[in-house]
Amino acid sequence: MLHILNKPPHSDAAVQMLSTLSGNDTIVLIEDGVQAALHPEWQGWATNEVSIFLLVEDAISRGIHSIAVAHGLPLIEVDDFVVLTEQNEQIISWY
Amino acid sequence: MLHILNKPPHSDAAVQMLSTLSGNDTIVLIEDGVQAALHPEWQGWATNEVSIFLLVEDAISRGIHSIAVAHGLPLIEVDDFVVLTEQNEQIISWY
Amino acid sequence: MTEPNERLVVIRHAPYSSNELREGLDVALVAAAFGQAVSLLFLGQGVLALLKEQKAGAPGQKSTLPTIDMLEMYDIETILVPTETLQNFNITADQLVDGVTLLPISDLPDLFQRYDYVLNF
Amino acid sequence: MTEPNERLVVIRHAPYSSNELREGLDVALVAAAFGQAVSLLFLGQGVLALLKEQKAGAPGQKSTLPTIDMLEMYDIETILVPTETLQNFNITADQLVDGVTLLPISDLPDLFQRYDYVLNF
Amino acid sequence: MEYGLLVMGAPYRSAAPHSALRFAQSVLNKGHHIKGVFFYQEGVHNASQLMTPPQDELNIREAWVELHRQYGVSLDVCIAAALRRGVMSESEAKRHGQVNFNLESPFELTGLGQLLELQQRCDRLITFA
Amino acid sequence: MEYGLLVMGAPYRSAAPHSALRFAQSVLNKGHHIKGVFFYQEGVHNASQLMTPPQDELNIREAWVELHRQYGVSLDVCIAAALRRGVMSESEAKRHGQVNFNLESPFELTGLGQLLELQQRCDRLITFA
Repeated sequence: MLHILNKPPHSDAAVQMLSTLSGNDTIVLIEDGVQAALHPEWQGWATNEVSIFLLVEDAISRGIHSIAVAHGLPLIEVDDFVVLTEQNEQIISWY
Repeated sequence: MLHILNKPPHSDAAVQMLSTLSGNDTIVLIEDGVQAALHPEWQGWATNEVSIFLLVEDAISRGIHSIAVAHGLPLIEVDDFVVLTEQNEQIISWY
Repeated sequence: MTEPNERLVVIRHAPYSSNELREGLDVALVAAAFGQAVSLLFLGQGVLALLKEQKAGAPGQKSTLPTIDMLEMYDIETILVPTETLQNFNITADQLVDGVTLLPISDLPDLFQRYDYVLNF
Repeated sequence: MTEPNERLVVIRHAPYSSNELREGLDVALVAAAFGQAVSLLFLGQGVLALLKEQKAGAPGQKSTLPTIDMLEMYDIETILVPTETLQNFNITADQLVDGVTLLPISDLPDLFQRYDYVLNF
Repeated sequence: MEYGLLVMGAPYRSAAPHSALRFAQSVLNKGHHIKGVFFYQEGVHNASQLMTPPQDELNIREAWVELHRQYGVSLDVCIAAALRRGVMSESEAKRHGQVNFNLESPFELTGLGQLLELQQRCDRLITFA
Repeated sequence: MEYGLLVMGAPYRSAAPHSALRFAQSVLNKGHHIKGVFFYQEGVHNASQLMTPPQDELNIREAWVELHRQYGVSLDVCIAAALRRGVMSESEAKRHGQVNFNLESPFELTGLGQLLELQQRCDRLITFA
């Protein structure tokens, strides 16, 4: 399952998303979701077996691209986001 | 100073409001702000010298009026809300 | 357990503060009217929609409680709420409308995998 | 310390996710253009508006950073941020644009009392 | 006392219009005066003449118009916020090559300066957002 | 693959329209097909023909129209959500006694059933809100 989160990591939407994760799920952080890069303590980063990607364009526009890079977080392009939607039949947006 | 809060007690707006309180300030909880009645642990209830009122109409519509009464919380009518705005020169809304 | 076209509608917004709750419920009602099997899951602020003591709001504000009460008439019989969400709001099950099924929040991952169609409101 | 018509504009929304930040800043700019003394306070998500590495966003999305950079030209020289807010976001002062004044969050109560006009965005 | 209201929430998205109207009614019942209501941000949608709720729901725009009719409360809408969201008067529509429009008197398009003036001319300015 | 998009955010209130357009462009560039975009809740404001941003800003409605023109993507707007928010076509305007309107082809007013059908007819339905 693919989860799309566009709200900050401590928002209700993010908390609800975390409660629904299965092993092997994937998360794409878009819009304000990329703020997770500022929070190494975010519970999402501790969930093993779940892949988390940040949309690079949104990290750049919000001025946290270099922080994400410094933390070694996986950044993806919009085209990669589309590939993830090809690979996952179930897609849920948290907003 | 009079503070008007229309968001739940754990929202960003509520947290920001709490950080600006002076002694003798007054808070009116309207709309989703009345959800504070559900949270006896809310930091707002622990602030001495600050009066907190719930708009009774919004507590009733949201189905938490009897809970507010059971907790002995001060409920006010819209007319009382207006009186508070007469008494306070500075009024700030947190939303 | 999965029926054909089984659909999960997730409600995450409180009554009165916006129209999001009502318009989420509308999707569930329309799906049910089309003969689809619909389950409703209430998360976070959404559980406040189920408080049975809700009354008509400020003048001109329409309550959603009558819609909640109509769900069974539309054959929407699965109304799910995580126990932990209730606890977060210090709400007990007897403060909710009838017909709510509590489930442990740890069941959510399996629950989401089980439906053909999920819509998040 | 209070000048006549001194005004505090509080910014609490992040860039790009809505127009609330931009329209809050517009009020500050118009007030300054009218000759009023304007201070800006950034709280919560609002501090993200001050990150200096912001670039133009998705196609068609306008950045607010150029407006932030223009504040001094409009004689808006008091740009306040609580130190604790920065810490909550794990941001350091050198990651912000120039001209920001940090203050302890415990100064906020006095700060709010000090202005004739406060507008919260 | 002289009151002013700043409304920044849209009908259906926010309870702000309802709360503001309810507050206004009580203020006026108590014999105070409301100099004006300023609609900003999403609040500009309150002025849309095309708003067509189901018959059993309140038409918020009409409630504002009634407030103006009964008490002479001015209803000012920020022009920049309104135009970008698709709310405009006939004269603005003409200026922008549009045949249609959705804002009419007693709502008036005006600049942000009007909001600052309202705050200064009133004893109390209350925000509903 | 067949994609469908559900857009529930308004321009200026939400980044959803921008994110949806960006996603749509990439989907189409990769050779996929987009059956339709369904506008619901605040998303109905995307269809407003009166939206008039400053000249240096993108007109979101025109970007949707361009997507329709180039790729034949259908642009469906929930009629109930649109009417209550003041978004309507000429024929709906007539039915409700209005002279003005603000929704035109290629945007089409339709019922919620269309959203359910879109989800069933597409391989992927992605929500932007």
